Amino acid sequence: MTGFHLAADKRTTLEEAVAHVRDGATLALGGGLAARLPMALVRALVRQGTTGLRVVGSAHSIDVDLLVGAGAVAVCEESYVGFEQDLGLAPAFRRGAESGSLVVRESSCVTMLTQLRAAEMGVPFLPVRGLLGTDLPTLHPEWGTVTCPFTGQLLAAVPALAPDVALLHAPIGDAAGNLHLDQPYVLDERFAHASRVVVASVDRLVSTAEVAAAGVTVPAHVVTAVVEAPFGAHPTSCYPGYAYDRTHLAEYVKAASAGGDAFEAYLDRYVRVEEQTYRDLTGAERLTAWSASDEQWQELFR
Amino acid sequence: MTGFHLAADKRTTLEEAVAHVRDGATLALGGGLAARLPMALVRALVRQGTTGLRVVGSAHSIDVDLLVGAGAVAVCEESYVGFEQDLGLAPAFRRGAESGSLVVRESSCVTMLTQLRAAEMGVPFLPVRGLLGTDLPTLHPEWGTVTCPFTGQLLAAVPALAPDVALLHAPIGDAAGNLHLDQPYVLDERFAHASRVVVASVDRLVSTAEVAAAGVTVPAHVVTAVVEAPFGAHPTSCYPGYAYDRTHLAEYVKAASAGGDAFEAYLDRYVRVEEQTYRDLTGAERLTAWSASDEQWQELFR
Amino acid sequence: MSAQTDGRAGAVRSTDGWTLDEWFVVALARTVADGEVVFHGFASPCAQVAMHVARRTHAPGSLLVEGATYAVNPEPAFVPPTSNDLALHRDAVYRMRFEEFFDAACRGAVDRMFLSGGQIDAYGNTNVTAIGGMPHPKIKLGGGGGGANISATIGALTVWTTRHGSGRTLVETVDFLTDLGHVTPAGTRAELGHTGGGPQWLVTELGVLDYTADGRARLLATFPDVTVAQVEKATGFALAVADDVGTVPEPTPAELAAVRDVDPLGVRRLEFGPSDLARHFGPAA
Amino acid sequence: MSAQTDGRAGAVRSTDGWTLDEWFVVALARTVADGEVVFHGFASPCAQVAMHVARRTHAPGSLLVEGATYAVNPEPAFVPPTSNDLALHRDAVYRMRFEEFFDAACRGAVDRMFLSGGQIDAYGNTNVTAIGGMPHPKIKLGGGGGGANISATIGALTVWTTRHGSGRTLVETVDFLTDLGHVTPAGTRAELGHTGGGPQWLVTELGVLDYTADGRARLLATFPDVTVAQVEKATGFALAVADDVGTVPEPTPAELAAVRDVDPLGVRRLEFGPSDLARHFGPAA
Repeated sequence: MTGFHLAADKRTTLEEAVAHVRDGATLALGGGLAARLPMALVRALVRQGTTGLRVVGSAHSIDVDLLVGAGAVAVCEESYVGFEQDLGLAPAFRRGAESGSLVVRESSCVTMLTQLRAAEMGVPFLPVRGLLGTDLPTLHPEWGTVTCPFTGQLLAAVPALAPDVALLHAPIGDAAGNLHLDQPYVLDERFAHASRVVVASVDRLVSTAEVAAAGVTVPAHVVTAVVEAPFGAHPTSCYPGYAYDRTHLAEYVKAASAGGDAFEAYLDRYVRVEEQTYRDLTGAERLTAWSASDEQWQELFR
Repeated sequence: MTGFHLAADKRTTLEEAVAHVRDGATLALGGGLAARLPMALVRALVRQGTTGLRVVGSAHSIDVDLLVGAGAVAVCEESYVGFEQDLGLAPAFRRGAESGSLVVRESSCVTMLTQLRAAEMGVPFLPVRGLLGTDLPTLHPEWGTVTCPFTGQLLAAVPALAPDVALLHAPIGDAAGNLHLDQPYVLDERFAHASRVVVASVDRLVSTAEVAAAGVTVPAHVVTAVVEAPFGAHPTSCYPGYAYDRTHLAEYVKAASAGGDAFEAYLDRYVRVEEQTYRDLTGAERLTAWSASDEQWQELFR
Repeated sequence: MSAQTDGRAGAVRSTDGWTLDEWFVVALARTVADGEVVFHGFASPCAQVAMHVARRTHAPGSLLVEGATYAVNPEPAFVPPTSNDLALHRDAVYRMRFEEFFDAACRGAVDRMFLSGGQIDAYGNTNVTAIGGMPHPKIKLGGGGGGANISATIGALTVWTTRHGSGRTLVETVDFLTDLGHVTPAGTRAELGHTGGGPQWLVTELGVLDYTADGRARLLATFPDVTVAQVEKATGFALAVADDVGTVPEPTPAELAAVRDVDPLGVRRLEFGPSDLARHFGPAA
Repeated sequence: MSAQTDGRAGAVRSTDGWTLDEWFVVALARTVADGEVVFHGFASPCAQVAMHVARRTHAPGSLLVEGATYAVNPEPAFVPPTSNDLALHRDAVYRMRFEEFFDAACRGAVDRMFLSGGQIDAYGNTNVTAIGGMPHPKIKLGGGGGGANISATIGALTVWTTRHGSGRTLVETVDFLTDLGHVTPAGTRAELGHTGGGPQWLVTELGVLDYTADGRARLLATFPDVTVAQVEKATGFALAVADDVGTVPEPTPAELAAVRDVDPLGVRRLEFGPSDLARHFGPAA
């Protein structure tokens, strides 16, 4: 499905990195919920003006919502998009789905995992538990069923899914693309092995020895390009560096809920700018305080 | 397929540990080739007088050969049994296969992996690449084929395989059964999750904090019993503790090749004794010298 | 309500009162049996807190998989309002990989999952995808996570909602069937080949329900400020009612202390509307 | 032969001679193209040494997966006589998991694998299971590891044997077909749906062969002490012979130095019989 990427130095800029994402591509976004989302890359993608994406993955939030709001997404195939009980439904995603401008082919975590595993294992399909009796298959003409050749049991079956590009964010990585992640890895490992192109941003580019000492989670040979982007997951968390920015996320949700000019103003202020400007505006540095004490950590969530 | 094992203290003796292995059981052996094989448990199994085993796994050596020689095995379903170019074919395994006393249903690494994955994933079968056109399926009436519901392609298919018991060896573990392994893990992780019962021996029983600091490879909740057995992988290696005992392996191969009284004498001297006696007889301590220098390491292989 | 403490953080005297959100979490916690392997999904603060309460009270031998981090038996100092946060890993010796948890759930090694939904029918089928159905939703909900797979295979489900009283949550027919109850339009679990046991408990802000042999929700107990008639009125399907409907057993001081200790930020309260947050019980009420 | 060195361990002067085992490994190494992802299985000392020689000479950009440890691009100080040994991880930044490697091989991300066999037919099908076939083997060999799967999917195969001269290795029909060549009794690779390219090179202690368009082995070059007639006599199938059969190109000093540096224990020699170990070439012969 995918060959390895053997260049020794894969460092590049955000702009060049997201040039791997063509209009209409199937795009996997790393991280999960409001943790370790590849937000600097997502913002660069919005600046690039990409359209027609099919985004695939498990449970996501501002990454997908921002891309939908910016008009980059044609089809959404995640298992969840939202801000949990904290900030509620995903405004742009919801508006797109309800207006019909966004096609939502909702998936489920195990089903997405199984499709990626099929690509990773080099088989055209895999059987998967569940799904039968639910309405999810009505959104997926490409799914089917298979009869177990041994037990005769009918099971759901799904085709292999190899994303064109995966965007991942890691706390540290080296020039060759070796990445260290902290758990949970969510689907990042599977995206890395199943996707044709893997573009990674890292909070800090470090020596190979430093990544090796921390433990290589995603090996260089599956990574196509790597970009240093400090606070590159902000406003989502990327521990051990920084926590979730509840204030900024609330500001985003408010703008996205209002839509129109308010959303454009958000884009102008935070997305259509240099990342350095974004970091300064959001005061992302303050989120490193989580590690000082449990009290300071809790304060970030109040 | 398998429930978790939640007891807080799973420490036991070699004898009680192998009592989990009933005559006729499907048995998975951890480690690979001549590294990290669960030899103390295998020796205890021979002492127990178990018979009729179906052994399953990838590439193995003295573990399988000793069990075959001792009459414990009815069916062998490994991808390789031997001592590589160093000490050659596996004597007891070979004799069993050639005499017809042992049924060899040879498997292959990916096929075995796929069958374990099916059990782990809770599906009754999985498709797998290759096999078609080879003669391996002639040894496996339980394998079959499946047509991809999407591409129409015919693929090999194999049923889920959940071993009754897996025997694993780890350098360190805690009383609850958390195990740390060094790479390569071979199939140990898959055995741990796919098997009904997992019995582990460890060179050193340590605190939970020490295992956690090293990294938990196999979590306590899939482990049924744990036994402290210093040099428990000997005469195979268990780094970082000790290297491969080429001298002892050669002695084994010589005895197994001769068979009859010579093999019985090996069993009497090394297997039908206390593990402490075995360690003293084999001088296993000297194998820790590998870490002193590359020169001393090389000397162990001359 | 301001919880009076006896000097130790989170501990309460038995003479204190308690709020509905606390009691609700305790009722959820009691659906966990000791020795079970239990899991909640994301966006589930009440279930999240309840699992820790169970482990700290009557179910110390349960194995808790912290949803979205897959950390095993962590001891968080607080529950943050987002489910994939390092705060939830605290003191966990092991964190499952994503696929490791879901494989375990698919093969039947997980005993209980907590599930909620924007709509829930009599059989415990839930809709977390879209009010008004797809592809033309009236309200697009977040989505079901892994529920469409593992609701089929996990040993037992505790279903909950904090919006029973709205009259729009317990419905005759879900607009979209995301997670599996006992009987779907395509057949029963057995007919569909699903290995899990399905919904066992339904806990709502009005009361506690179980499921009859034919797989339909049955009212067992109400909170003391709720009548059976109110529950029936709020329920969109013909509701089975036990012969001896009682009151939900009161929380013990230990249970209340556990709720308050686990959840100092009160994330459980995010699931309730203002009128339910105002419900107060007990001696100090 | 005792290698003269110029003072640096493993380096040799161009006036030194070399042995067949060294030359054989060099010939194997040359089948690796720069930039390829290459793998050997266990019980394969010659292939194991050859991959490191390739990386240290003409193919520095290849990615080497050290068989049975799955370590990526290690720099071992020596090659031990067993394939799953920590000595083979040296300086590797990354070690694949077992399933990670095999998945990559199955999906086509691995470009080349080295394969041997007790029997090899004209199409490169190999038997590493049993002389005399199964279930009644005359000689039960060790078994095929993962070859029955990944010989179907890996980009190209380098097949080798050090027992061509026995007359019993290159055979008309393998007694048991363990690993896939170009054409099997059940059909071609294309007919069977296999995605890999199959055997590309066959290196033996007599010479170097490639494969014709119809998938049969063809002699390209012999070692200088071997005639074409000897090769034909030792081959159990009708052997295609290239129009311009030459001599296997001599090893360079750098290649010989790499062989000796990588393999100070001489594990490559374990694959050869005494008469082949005595074969010596070059100026000092």
